[in-house]
Amino acid sequence: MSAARVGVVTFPGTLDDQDAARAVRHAGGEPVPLWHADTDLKGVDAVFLPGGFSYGDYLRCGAISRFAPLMEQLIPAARAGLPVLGTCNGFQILCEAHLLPGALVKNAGLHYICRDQRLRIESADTPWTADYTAGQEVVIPIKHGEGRYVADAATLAAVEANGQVVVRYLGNPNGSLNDIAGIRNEAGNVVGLMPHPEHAVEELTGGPGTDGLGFFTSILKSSLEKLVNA
Amino acid sequence: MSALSVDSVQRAEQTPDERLPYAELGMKDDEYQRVKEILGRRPTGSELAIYSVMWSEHCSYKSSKVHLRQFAAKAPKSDALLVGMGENAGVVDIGDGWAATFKIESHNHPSYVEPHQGAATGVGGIVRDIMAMGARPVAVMDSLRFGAADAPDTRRVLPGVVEGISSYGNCLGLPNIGGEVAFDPCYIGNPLVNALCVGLLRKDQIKLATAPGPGNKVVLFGALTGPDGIGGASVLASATFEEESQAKRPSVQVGDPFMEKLLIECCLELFAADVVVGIQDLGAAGVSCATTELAAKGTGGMDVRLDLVPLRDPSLRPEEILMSESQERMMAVVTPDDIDAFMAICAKWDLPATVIGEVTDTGRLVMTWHGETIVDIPPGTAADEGPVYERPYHEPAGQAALNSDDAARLERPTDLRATLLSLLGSPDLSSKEWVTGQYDRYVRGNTVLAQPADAGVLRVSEVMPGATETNRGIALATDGNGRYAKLDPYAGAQLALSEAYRNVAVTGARPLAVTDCLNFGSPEDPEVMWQFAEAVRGLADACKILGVPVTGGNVSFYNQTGSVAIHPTPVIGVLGVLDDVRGRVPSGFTGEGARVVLLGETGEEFGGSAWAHVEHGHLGGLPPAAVLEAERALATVLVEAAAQGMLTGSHDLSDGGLAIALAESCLAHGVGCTVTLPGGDPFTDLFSESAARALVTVRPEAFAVFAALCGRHEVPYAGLGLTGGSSLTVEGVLDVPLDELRTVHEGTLPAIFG
Amino acid sequence: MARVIVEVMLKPEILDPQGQAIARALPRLGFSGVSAVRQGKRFEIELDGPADEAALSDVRKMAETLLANTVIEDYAVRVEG
Amino acid sequence: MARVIVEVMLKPEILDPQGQAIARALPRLGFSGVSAVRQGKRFEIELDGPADEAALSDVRKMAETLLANTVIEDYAVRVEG
Ligand SMILES: Nc1ncnc2c1ncn2[C@@H]1O[C@H](COP(=O)(O)OP(=O)(O)O)[C@@H](O)[C@H]1O
Ligand SMILES: [Mg+2]
Repeated sequence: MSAARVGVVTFPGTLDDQDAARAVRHAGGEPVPLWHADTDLKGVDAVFLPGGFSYGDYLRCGAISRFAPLMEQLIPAARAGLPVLGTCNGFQILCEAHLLPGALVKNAGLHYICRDQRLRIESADTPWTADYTAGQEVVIPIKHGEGRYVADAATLAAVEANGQVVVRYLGNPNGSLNDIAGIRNEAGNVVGLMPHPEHAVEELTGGPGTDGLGFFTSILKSSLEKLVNA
Repeated sequence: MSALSVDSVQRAEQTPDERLPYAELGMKDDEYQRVKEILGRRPTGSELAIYSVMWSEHCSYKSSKVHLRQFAAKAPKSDALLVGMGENAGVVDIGDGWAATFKIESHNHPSYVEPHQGAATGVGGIVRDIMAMGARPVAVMDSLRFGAADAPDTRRVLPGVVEGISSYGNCLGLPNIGGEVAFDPCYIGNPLVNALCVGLLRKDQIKLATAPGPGNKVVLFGALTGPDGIGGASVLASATFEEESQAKRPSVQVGDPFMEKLLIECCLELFAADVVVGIQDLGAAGVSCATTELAAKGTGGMDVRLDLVPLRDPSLRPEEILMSESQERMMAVVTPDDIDAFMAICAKWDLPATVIGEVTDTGRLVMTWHGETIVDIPPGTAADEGPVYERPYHEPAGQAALNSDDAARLERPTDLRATLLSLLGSPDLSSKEWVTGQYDRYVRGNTVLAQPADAGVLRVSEVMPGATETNRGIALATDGNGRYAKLDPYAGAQLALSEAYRNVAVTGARPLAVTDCLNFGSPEDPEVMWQFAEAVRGLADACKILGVPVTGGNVSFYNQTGSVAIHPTPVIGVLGVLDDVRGRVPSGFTGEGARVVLLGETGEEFGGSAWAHVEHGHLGGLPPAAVLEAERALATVLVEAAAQGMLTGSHDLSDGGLAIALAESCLAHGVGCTVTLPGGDPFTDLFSESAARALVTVRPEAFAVFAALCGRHEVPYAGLGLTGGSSLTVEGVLDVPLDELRTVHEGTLPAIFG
Repeated sequence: MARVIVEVMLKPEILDPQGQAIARALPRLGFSGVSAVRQGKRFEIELDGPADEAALSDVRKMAETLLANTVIEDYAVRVEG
Repeated sequence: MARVIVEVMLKPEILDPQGQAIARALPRLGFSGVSAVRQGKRFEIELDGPADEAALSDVRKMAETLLANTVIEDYAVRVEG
C-alpha cells in the first residue's frame, strides 16, 4: 500500500516547510508540496501548515495568507473533515481563517522566544495526536513572538468544555490564557499549536529529542486507517 | 535650469569650471583632481556620485589595502580554498562536492543611530553577499559589543540591536547559531554589530560578480529604489541644480526581511534554472557599485538607462539613485535567450524586476537619463583603481606604560568561591540566554549545535534538493577580545583567531578558513593605524602557522567618539568541517562518570583577563602569549579524539579560565563534577587565561588511548576528576551547588534588560 | 485623491501587554498622571478617487476582513480632514 | 480624566514594508482603487486629570522620547473629543 500523502503548504515567507516535509518522511509518509497560489490540493490525505512569517506577518500573523488561492480550497475541505495541522504561523492562519476559535497575539513578555518547552498533551483524540496518551508530558521547541492564545470568555469556556484543548504549556512562556499551547476544532480534524513538533523528530539536530514525531506518525496511521476502511 | 534637466556629459564639457561639492561628499582635493585626469574633463554630478562612493573608505579600503595584502601574501597553502579574497565572500571546499561560503561584516554606526534597523539591515546585507556567490544562506551569527551593561545608552542600544537581528534573521528563516556579547565602556557611543552569514552550494555552482558577453541584459530586481541612506547625495543634487533640496533624505535605512526572504528563494530558483551569467548584491554604494564592479570584471563595458530604475519615490535625482542604499536589491546579468525565463521566476516570487541596461565591449560604463548621457567612465577606475594610502603610523604614546602596568601587582583574592561567582555573574561572562532566546536556532532543521555551544554546527545534507547525500557538517565560531588587542594588537588578533579556531576544534571540526571584521578607530590617527597594522600583521602571521587562509572580511574604521577610539577589536570567524557530523562533540558535561581532563599548559597570565577587569577594573600588562603551535596540536588532538568517539563533551578555556569553563560545563546539561586542581597555585589554576587549553570529558575506557594521543602530539593533559553530582566541587578550594551557579549565571542580563 | 484613516485597537477585554509596558515605564521616565496606555494600529489609506460612500464602504469591508481581526480588535474608519 | 491620542507614523521618506505588503495584497483580495497604504501606531493615553496645556506638553515629551523613534517616525498628539 502506498504511504499517506501529507500536503505541506508554502506561502511567501513560510520557513519551516522543509522541516515539515522531512518530519513527514521520517514518519514514513510522503510529503506533497502545495504552493499558496495553486488551487489544487492534489488529493492529499492531510495538510500541514508550517511556521514562518507569511507575507512578513506585517499586518497580523496569518492575516494576509488566509486569503491565498490555496486557502479557498483548504477552508471548505477542512470544514468537510480533511485533517489539517497548523503550527505557529500555521496556527495563526487557521485562527485568522476562523477554522479555529480565538486568536494569537504578542507574547506577554513582548519578546520573541525560542526555547525547548515542556508541554502536556491534553487530548489524544485527534488524528494528529492519536499516538500520544492524554496527560503525557513532552518537550518540543517553541519559537514565536506572537503566540499568546486569547479568546473571549464565552469562547474560552466552550473550548474547555468541549475538550478542544490539545496541548498545554507547563510553565507558561507567553501569557496564553489557560496555558493553552494548542487547540482543535469541534470536529477534531483541525489542530493548531504554537510549538514546533517538526523540529523535534531527530536526535542529531539541536533540539530536545524526538518528542514531536508522534504528530506525524499519528496522522499517517489515521490516514491509512481511513484508506483501509474506505 | 528646469527641474528635469540634468548635469550631462555635454554640459560638463561646456562648463568646465563649474564647482562640484566634492568635499561635502568626503572627497579630497587630489582625489577630485584624479577624477578630472581620468575623464579629461570635470565629472558630471552623477559621475562624481559614483567616484565619491566608490572611493570612500568603506568601498575602496584605501587606508587598509596596503596592510590587507598580507592576507594573500602570507596565505598558507590550502587545497580547500575555491574563491579567495576580493569576491563578495570566500568559498571553501568542504568535500563530497559541497562548498561553503561565509563572511562577517560590520554595521556599527547605523546600529548606534537606529539600533533596530541598523542591526537588521546589517544582517540583510551580509546575507545578500552570500546569495551573490550562488549559495543558499543557511545560518547567521552575530558578534556584539556595547558600552557598560548598566549604562543608560546600552539599555537603548542593546535591546534594539537584538530585536533587529532577531526580527530580520528569524523572518528570513536562518537559524542563528552563535555569536558573542561583550561590554566595555570603550564601546559607548560606538557599539560593534558584526554579522556573519554562511551559505552552502555545490562546488560547480559558484557565481561571480561579473558581466561578460556583449548584448547580455542587466537586470535590477528586488525592492524599489528609494531615498535611503543618501544624506550625502542630496548635497550633490541640490548643489548641482542650485535649488533647495526638495525632500529630506534619510540616512537611516529600513529593512524588509520579507522582501529579502523572497529574494533568497527567487535567486536560488534562478540559479537552479541556470539563467544567471553574473550577479551582484546591492550594498553600500548601491547601483554605483553594482554597475561599476560588474562592468569592470566582465567584458569591460555597460550601457545603463538610469531612468528605467523603478523608484519608490519619483522625485529622486539620478545622483541620488546612484547613491541610494535601499535594501533588498540585486543585479544580474542575463543572456537575451534567458531573459523571459528569468522574469517569469521573479514574477512567481512577486519581485519587481527591470532590465535597465546591456553589457557592451566598449570599455566604458555609459548611463543615460531620459536620453541625455550623464555618465561615461572607464568602470575599472571607479571599482578597482581607487586611491591607496600609506597612512603614517606609530606606537601609541602610552603603550609602553600600559604594558608595564602588570596585572601581577593586583591584590589576589582569598575567597576563590566568591571570585568565581563574581566573574560568572559579570555581564561579559553571564548567560547570554536573554539575547539568544530571541533568535530562532532551529529553523531549517539542520542545527546540530547552537548556544551555549562553543561553535555552531550545521548538518550539510538536505540543503539542495537532489544533491548528493553527505554526512558532513560545518562548524563556525566568532571571537574577539578588545582588551587583549588594546594591550598588544599583534597578539590580540592572534588570540582572537586562536580562540575561534579552538572553539571550532572542540566540536570535533577541522578548522579550514577564516573571515575577519576589523573594528578600529580613525585611520587618520597614526596610533590607531599602528594598532590596525599590528593586528593585520598578527592575524596574517597566525593564519600561516595555523594553516587557515583568510577568505574575506570587512574593515570598519572611525569607531570613535571625538579623539577617543574604541579598543582595537579584530573579530575573527573560523569555519571548520566535520567529516561525519554525527560525531560532533557537545559542549560541557553530558553525563555522569566521565573523566574530566584539562588539556594544555597553564601559566600565570592575567594581563587583560576577566578577573583583572571585573574585580579590579584594571587593564594593563601584556595579554596571554599566543601559542600557535600548541594551538594547532591541541586542535589535532581534539579532532582525532572526536573522530574516534573518545569524548563525551568538551569546552574551550577562554575568559575567566578554568573556573568559568568548569562552571559553564556543569551548567550546560546540569551535570556537576568533583575535581582536584593540578597542584600549582589554585588562583592561577582557576583564573589564568593561558591560551591553547580545553576541558574535555573522556569515556573512562578510552582514557589510555586518549592519553597516548595527547602524548603523540605533545599536548599536556591532566586528569582532574569525574563528572557527576549536583555541585561544582574543586577539592579543598570551593564547592558550589549547580542551582546557585545557575542563579548567578542567568540572572544578570534579565535584571538589567528586563 | 483622498486619504482615509483606519484605526484598530484591541478590544477592551483583551490584555494589551505593549500598552502596559509603556504605562509601567512612564513613572521611571519621570512622567506621572497617566492611568493607562493602550497601543493599537493606524492605517493611512490613499484612495485613487474621492472618499465617497462607495469608497468608504469598501474601506470598511477592508477593515472588517483584513485590517482588523474582529475576534480581538475593534476598528474605526474616518476621512482625514 | 481625559484621553489623549498619540499617532505615530513612519516619516514619508522612510520605507514602510508593512504598509507596502498590505497595499500589494489588496488587489488580490478584490479591493481596487487604493494607491498606497501606510501603517503606523496609535496610542490611547488615559490621564488622571484634565488634558490641559501642562498635561499635553507632558504627553508631547512622552511621544518624543518614548512612543516615537524620531529618527524614523513623526508623531501627532491630539485630545480625543
Ligand atoms: N550575540 C549572540 N548571538 C548568538 N549567539 C550568541 C551571542 N552571544 C553569545 N552567543 C552564544 O552563547 C554561548 C555562550 O557565549 P560565550 O560565553 O561568549 O561563549 P565562549 O566563551 O565559548 O566564547 C555561545 O554558544 C555563543 O555562540
Ligand atoms: Mg568558547
